[in-house]
Amino acid sequence: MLDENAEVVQAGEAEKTGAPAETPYMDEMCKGPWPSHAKELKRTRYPVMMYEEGTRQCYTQWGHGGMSSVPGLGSGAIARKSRRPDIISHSNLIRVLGNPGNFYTTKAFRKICALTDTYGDASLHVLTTNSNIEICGIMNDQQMKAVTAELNAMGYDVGSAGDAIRNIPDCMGPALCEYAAVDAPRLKYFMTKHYIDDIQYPRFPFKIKTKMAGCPNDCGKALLHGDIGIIGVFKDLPKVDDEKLSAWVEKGGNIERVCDTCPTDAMQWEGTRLAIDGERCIRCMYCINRVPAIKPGDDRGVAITVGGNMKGKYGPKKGKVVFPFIKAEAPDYKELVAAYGKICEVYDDHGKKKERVGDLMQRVGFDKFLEWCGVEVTTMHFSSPRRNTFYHWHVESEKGGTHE
Amino acid sequence: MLDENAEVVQAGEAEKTGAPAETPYMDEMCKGPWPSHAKELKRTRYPVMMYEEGTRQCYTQWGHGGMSSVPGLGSGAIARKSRRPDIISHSNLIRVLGNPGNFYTTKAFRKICALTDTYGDASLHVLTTNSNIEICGIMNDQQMKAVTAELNAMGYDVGSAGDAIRNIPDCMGPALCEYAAVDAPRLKYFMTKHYIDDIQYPRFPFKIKTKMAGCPNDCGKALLHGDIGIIGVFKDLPKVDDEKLSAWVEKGGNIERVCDTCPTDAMQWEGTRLAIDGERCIRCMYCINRVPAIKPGDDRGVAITVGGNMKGKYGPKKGKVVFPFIKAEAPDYKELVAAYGKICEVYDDHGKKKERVGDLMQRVGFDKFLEWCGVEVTTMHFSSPRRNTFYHWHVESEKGGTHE
Amino acid sequence: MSKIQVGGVGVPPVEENLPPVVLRNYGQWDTHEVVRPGVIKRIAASGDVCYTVRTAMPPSRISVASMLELCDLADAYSGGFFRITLRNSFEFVDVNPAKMDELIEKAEALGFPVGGTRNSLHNIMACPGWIHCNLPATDSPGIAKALGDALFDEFKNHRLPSWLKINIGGCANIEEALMADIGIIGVHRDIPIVLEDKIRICEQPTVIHSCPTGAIKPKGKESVTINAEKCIHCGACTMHCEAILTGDPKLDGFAVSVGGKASNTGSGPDLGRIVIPYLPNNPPHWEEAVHAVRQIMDAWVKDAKPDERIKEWIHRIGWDRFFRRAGIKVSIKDVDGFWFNNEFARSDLRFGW
Amino acid sequence: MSKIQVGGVGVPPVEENLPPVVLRNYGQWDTHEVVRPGVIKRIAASGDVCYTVRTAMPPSRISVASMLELCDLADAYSGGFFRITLRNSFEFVDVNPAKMDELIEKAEALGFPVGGTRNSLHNIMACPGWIHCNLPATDSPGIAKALGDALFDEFKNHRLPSWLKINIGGCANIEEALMADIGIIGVHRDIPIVLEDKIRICEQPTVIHSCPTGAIKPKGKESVTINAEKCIHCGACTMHCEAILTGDPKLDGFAVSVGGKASNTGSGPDLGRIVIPYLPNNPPHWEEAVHAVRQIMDAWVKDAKPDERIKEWIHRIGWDRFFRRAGIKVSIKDVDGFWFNNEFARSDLRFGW
Ligand code: SRM
Ligand code: SRM
Ligand code: SRM
Ligand code: SRM
Ligand code: SF4
Ligand code: SF4
Ligand code: SF4
Ligand code: SF4
Ligand code: SF4
Ligand code: SF4
Ligand code: SF4
Ligand code: SF4
Repeated sequence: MLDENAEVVQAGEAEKTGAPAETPYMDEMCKGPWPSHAKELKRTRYPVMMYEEGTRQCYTQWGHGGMSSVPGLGSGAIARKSRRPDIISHSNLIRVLGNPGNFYTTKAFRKICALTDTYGDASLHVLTTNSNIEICGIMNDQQMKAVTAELNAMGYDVGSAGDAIRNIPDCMGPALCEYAAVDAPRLKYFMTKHYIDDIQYPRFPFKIKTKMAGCPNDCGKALLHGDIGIIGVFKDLPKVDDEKLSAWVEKGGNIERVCDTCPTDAMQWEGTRLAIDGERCIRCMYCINRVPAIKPGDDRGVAITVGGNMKGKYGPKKGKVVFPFIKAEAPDYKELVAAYGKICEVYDDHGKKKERVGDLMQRVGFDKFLEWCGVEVTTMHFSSPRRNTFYHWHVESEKGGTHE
Repeated sequence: MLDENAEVVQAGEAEKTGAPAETPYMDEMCKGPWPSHAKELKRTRYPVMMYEEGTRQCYTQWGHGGMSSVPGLGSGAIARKSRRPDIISHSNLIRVLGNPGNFYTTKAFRKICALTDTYGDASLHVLTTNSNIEICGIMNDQQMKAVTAELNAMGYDVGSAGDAIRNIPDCMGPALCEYAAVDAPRLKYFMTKHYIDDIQYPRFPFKIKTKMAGCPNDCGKALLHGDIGIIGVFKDLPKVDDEKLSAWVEKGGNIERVCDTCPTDAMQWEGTRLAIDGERCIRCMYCINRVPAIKPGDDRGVAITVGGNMKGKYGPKKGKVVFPFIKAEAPDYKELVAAYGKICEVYDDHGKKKERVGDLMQRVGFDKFLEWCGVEVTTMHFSSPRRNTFYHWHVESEKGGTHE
Repeated sequence: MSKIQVGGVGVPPVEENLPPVVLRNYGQWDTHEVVRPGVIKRIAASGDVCYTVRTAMPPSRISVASMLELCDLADAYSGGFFRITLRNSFEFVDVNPAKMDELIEKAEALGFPVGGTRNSLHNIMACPGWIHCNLPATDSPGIAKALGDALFDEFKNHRLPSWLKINIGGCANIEEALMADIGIIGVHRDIPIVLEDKIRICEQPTVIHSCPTGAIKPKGKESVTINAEKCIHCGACTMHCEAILTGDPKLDGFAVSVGGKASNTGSGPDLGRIVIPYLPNNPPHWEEAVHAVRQIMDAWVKDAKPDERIKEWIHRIGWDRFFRRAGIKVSIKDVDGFWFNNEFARSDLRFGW
Repeated sequence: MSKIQVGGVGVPPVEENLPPVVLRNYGQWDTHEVVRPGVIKRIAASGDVCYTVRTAMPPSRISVASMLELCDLADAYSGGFFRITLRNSFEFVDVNPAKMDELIEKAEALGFPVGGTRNSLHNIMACPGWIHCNLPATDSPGIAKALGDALFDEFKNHRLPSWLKINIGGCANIEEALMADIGIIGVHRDIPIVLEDKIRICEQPTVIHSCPTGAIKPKGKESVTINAEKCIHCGACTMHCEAILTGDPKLDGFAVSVGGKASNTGSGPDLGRIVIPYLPNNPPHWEEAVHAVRQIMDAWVKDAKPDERIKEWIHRIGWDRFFRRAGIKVSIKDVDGFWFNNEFARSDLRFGW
């Protein structure tokens, strides 16, 4: 599949062959206080003239690429051709699924570094926007397989390319965060194990990006750009510890300003007691973020959104609420798996080739999509009810009636 | 064109022929305090069994209809077939263009009544949603022509059907209203005279409804459902008469509540003086409507909106601002005519058959439409700038470039 | 008989139909006051005063006989001047205040109730429906009459939080309804019927093209079939082809919308939203329509701040609570599934459980 | 060499990578405090405390050598534990506060500045751009570096009104940018180039189908042409066919967006809007990008209320004033002309002249 005997022309090597390997653009970008990718590349065997020339010409020197299917390997390989065979013929990379909560130990990471040095060009992408680590500069299939095997041996895996379920990023959740309404890292672990075949063997119309966040602060931006977003929510009201709150106010906490800024005017500070109006509060997290004595409620679950993506056929679209509240309970996360599975199935059954799930929804109508998902509609499903009277009525006798 | 020798079976006549002419549904609808259309119909020669049967069957008894082209007559005739030849064969009507500000004298109206009685069935539609008077129950072309000739003789005209510029309704404007920023009735008079040929001779892809209102209160709902909306606006700030205002406050006027409700928090009552923050005020009319001492500003003109319609191809759509501010100055309303004419021309040139102008905008893109109209874009043209990076760039060398 | 003029007459000059006081103070009106429901007093900078008296009008049709009776009143009480408002109310212009009570009494005796200003129910707008059109899914005039009767006291009093405007359209064409505080729109639920024996008379490609969802396919060279899965019951084909009729009337009915508003005040203009997707036709008293409107109106009256229109009320409380408070059941039919569905789906988690 | 596992390994268990204090207090964290830029102190219900120290990371690529240096620091100062945040910051987890200053000094000496919490510039996100991709219209890493240098003080201080997140994407594919307070997105302005000699290698129907505007038409059975009038430069075809390349690089550049936000607080989540449609590529210092970001940032800093993010600021002042205050010229390229243009056109007269 991939060219196994590629030649690599390095800046250094070019020098040896007499051609000047000057990198004035990269040199400029090595200066300054911000961490420099140019400096980093120069510490590796990455073919720096590819980037230097790109920068000089204001045009990438890389050629076509994308998921590469390496026999026996999952979907984690990205092949990349070069347009400059005089510098390098190609350069591939492998995506290592990110850890739950993106916590790492130096022990494991040193191993990843060693693999990158052995099989790649000693450069890493830490982290992709979808929370993977990319081991870069791998030149052939054998090396890909070797890296994968060694990763597997240490309990890591590759995947997340092509028309598969991609890696499922999460936030640190309850591991470090006081706001988490769902245990995002454990859910990530479960989901990855549960869907590992779909992560490694692409079979969908197009990619499925599943993004998670522990609470409506949505540090995972799951609603905005998840084909499927899984976000911790609570249904009851924020919990107020009035005693702690009074102490906080005593110490200078400005509760009036928080009450003023609540987007629905739901809060009333009564001197020693904070009243939250259940008819107004929309569980937006604002007060919880500002006041240590206010916490998410106890009736917790996840909301599942569908259809966020940035390009697709119609341009950027936010995700839409499909399951406003379902339980996410270990060990089997039954309800969640049922809902998530349903969405993937509907997409698989109805999506056209290279059609993101959000575009499918746009094409067939949001109502149709909800129907396929077997969802019972609530006000949580719309920002407003519809404006037009057009509706696909399907009444029993809807077949061309008769008239008196 | 129309069947000139139609037979009319009236409730009364049916009785004569032995069939019972009972109208239990209409009788029921004659009761109660609200003015009754059933009672009205019974005072005319309208074929009441058509409505009675419609009501009984819950199904209209009328057949196909629409603009009828009566040779020599403009576009004001609506023909209507019947599905019940046993009751009546057909029944047509004629649209009489509404008066400026919809002011009438009994003298002229008695004449219209007489015409309706002579040539029609003695029933009128006062007023259509597009501010026409319809003379109903006319049975043949000759009668249509006769009605039209007599209307013309009294200075009235017919029109406003088919794919023409329709009647251009306006509000009472400065004739009775203290808020008017443009003289809507005089503008209506001018526009009707100026565009009379386009009102009477359909030549556009589909209908053009032009609606007017004297100020942003928009009693004409011009923005919402005008293919073209012409609405009085002012550019400077609302004018405050502080003395009058103090007097109003003295008498119990609640200026604080008005300040509180201003949607942009632009007003500050300083005891004897009202400050309006020019950086905040959006000229929404709210304070002007509530406080007699606040008036529209002096820098007046009209905004022109395009594309409001209720069905079209894509369902209900509001109009969109195309000319946010242009002068509307008698006698020739030069700027306005140029802008209005441009919109009609663009529509005429690019609209597909039976495509409303709002659907054209949706199809080709709002940017393209503005470009065709030769509009220089300002922030007044969007509720927000665009979200996607896709743009029809047309740079000189945009022809497939060359690479180093 | 005189000849039809070519070139066109247009409309009479503005001045021709204005009472002297209006002409004199044109553009000089300073303030107004609604002195009682239906009666507006306007005061000009000159000190001149002009009273107008507003009455409701029968939906869609009026007889020449009644119009002449109104003309008689106008001759007696407003110098022969009147106007028709943009909601089709009748307005006597420049009434002598001394004769006000007399005029009102006489108008009401004739069946024209005075009211419909400010914080009241305004005149109800309705299209011709079953009186004269071939497309209606419901009868706008009949519903208007039923609602007018049921809410009559609201027309005669200023006791609502703000004004209440109700518009009714017999089918999806007009949707004047969507611009009203509460709207009623006829809804077909059957697919249209193709009259096989007549279909030849229309232009087949035009008919096929008229369908927004591509539900119409050619059937041979002269007829068409309609795909029930794709049809959204918009009626465009029935408009463009004489041989296609609206479907089974037993499936016809109407939808209810709320929250239309044209003015730029408050949260600005917007079209209404459909909150009850279907109710059955039930003449002559239209109980379902009356009940639905009352349900919404009562919740609004109970809950609204002074001066708060239905749109602004919903804007403040949100749709979650609107449905709860109005006691309306939510269903999949509230979800937009057509062209603009991206605008209406929920893209946040700000739930009002 | 061991065999590739079929069935898949998945990811390591959560517990494997957590320091003991985190494991002990999992789900029991009570409050947190940002004690200085980059340093967060978390306090558990048990009274246990955990400090994290956050550093910026080089855009897109890091060398094994540098990662090993960071590992050395983690071994010395955080028991070998660290995490990578969702914005790709590096975070030492469970740092001994006594050794805090030492760690920070050493990290910064290695070139990893500590900061990027709360009301500061956070780590800048950038895709690989010219380092490794075939589609970029601009070089995200280069711009990230230029902005990071220019706004360095904002990363190290908590003196902005709220946080400032900047994301950069090399082309319209990722548009991670649209989720940031300020975003930069590569923009192609030329139509793609068809390599006539290579076009046979791709599936012609797939390529034609990939175009959202129907700009690609077949040319014979084996090639295609691109209609410049219809092309919106989205790049979909260049993705799906190896023989179609992005067009003239001299026309490439980038757009600037503002106002993205993911959280449900305040006015809720939304994608950003494009306010500068095009600026030219100008490496290595990217003056235009730096100027644009400064322009927006300065207006915001001057004008915002405490704690007000860019989205909320614009929400409060409106777009009319945003453009005036940021000193950005409005042009037709701010008007949405694609699929969702109905959402973005102005349908009211509430002008902020
Ligand atoms: C007579 C009429 C204009 C005409 O040329 O015919 C008219 C007349 C007045 N309108 Fe209107 N409006 C008239 C239809 C409308 C409409 C259209 C409609 O109802 O279908 C609207 C837009 C409706 C909407 O927004 O849904 C309309 C939106 C306004 C507003 C904005 C209200 C708001 O929600 O902010 C005002 C200002 C106000 O009342 O505060 C206004 C104010 C007024 C004032 C106070 C203006 C004045 O100085 O005289 C008039 C008396 C109002 C009243 O009825 O108490 N008028 N007005 C129309 C009477 C209709 C009727 O028979 O009831
Ligand atoms: C009389 C009137 C209703 C009323 O009670 O006021 C009316 C009556 C008819 N309308 Fe209308 N429309 C009337 C205002 C409207 C409005 C409201 C408005 O103008 O403010 C609308 C919605 C606004 C808009 O234009 O989008 C409206 C949207 C339609 C449509 C939908 C057009 C489309 O976009 O697809 C049709 C169907 C068509 O024209 O193809 C239609 C068609 C019809 C026809 C001609 C149906 C037909 O051919 O059988 C109706 C004749 C009924 C009859 O014989 O009495 N009517 N029609 C109004 C006459 C206005 C006038 O004087 O010119
Ligand atoms: C570490 C991280 C999660 C992770 O698992 O990696 C994280 C951590 C925290 N986030 Fe976040 N957020 C993280 C990315 C995000 C993102 C995504 C992004 O930036 O790309 C968002 C959504 C961004 C958006 O809305 O544009 C995000 C939206 C929030 C919010 C909502 C803010 C708002 O505008 O209302 C809060 C609440 C707050 O700070 O008031 C929050 C609060 C927090 C808290 C205070 C939670 C806690 O109790 O510890 C954490 C420290 C914040 C700080 O940096 O000062 N976090 N947070 C991410 C750090 C990124 C970084 O390196 O800077
Ligand atoms: C590495 C990464 C950028 C980064 O710096 O983080 C990336 C890199 C590429 N993306 Fe992406 N995308 C990456 C996150 C994204 C995101 C953001 C996200 O996931 O949160 C998006 C926007 C969100 C979305 O999915 O809509 C994104 C939308 C795309 C698209 C547009 C798909 C579409 O809807 O049309 C493409 C093109 C395609 O797949 O056809 C694309 C294609 C590509 C390719 C494979 C282009 C190619 O084939 O030449 C890039 C490989 C570059 C390389 O060789 O280094 N990438 N791509 C991210 C890898 C994520 C991962 O670990 O799986
Ligand atoms: S999404 Fe919520 S739970 Fe997760 S890190 Fe952010 S604030 Fe904490
Ligand atoms: S969660 Fe949000 S809406 Fe609810 S009380 Fe707190 S700030 Fe207000
Ligand atoms: S639109 Fe304005 S000017 Fe015209 S009647 Fe209404 S309030 Fe008066
Ligand atoms: S016109 Fe509207 S925005 Fe301006 S001050 Fe008055 S109420 Fe406020
Ligand atoms: S709204 Fe429909 S039913 Fe009513 S007149 Fe118009 S076309 Fe006929
Ligand atoms: S009613 Fe509308 S959707 Fe149905 S077939 Fe006719 S045109 Fe098509
Ligand atoms: S955003 Fe574009 S340029 Fe950047 S990696 Fe993705 S495809 Fe390549
Ligand atoms: S760049 Fe996009 S719009 Fe242009 S031809 Fe390619 S696919 Fe079509």
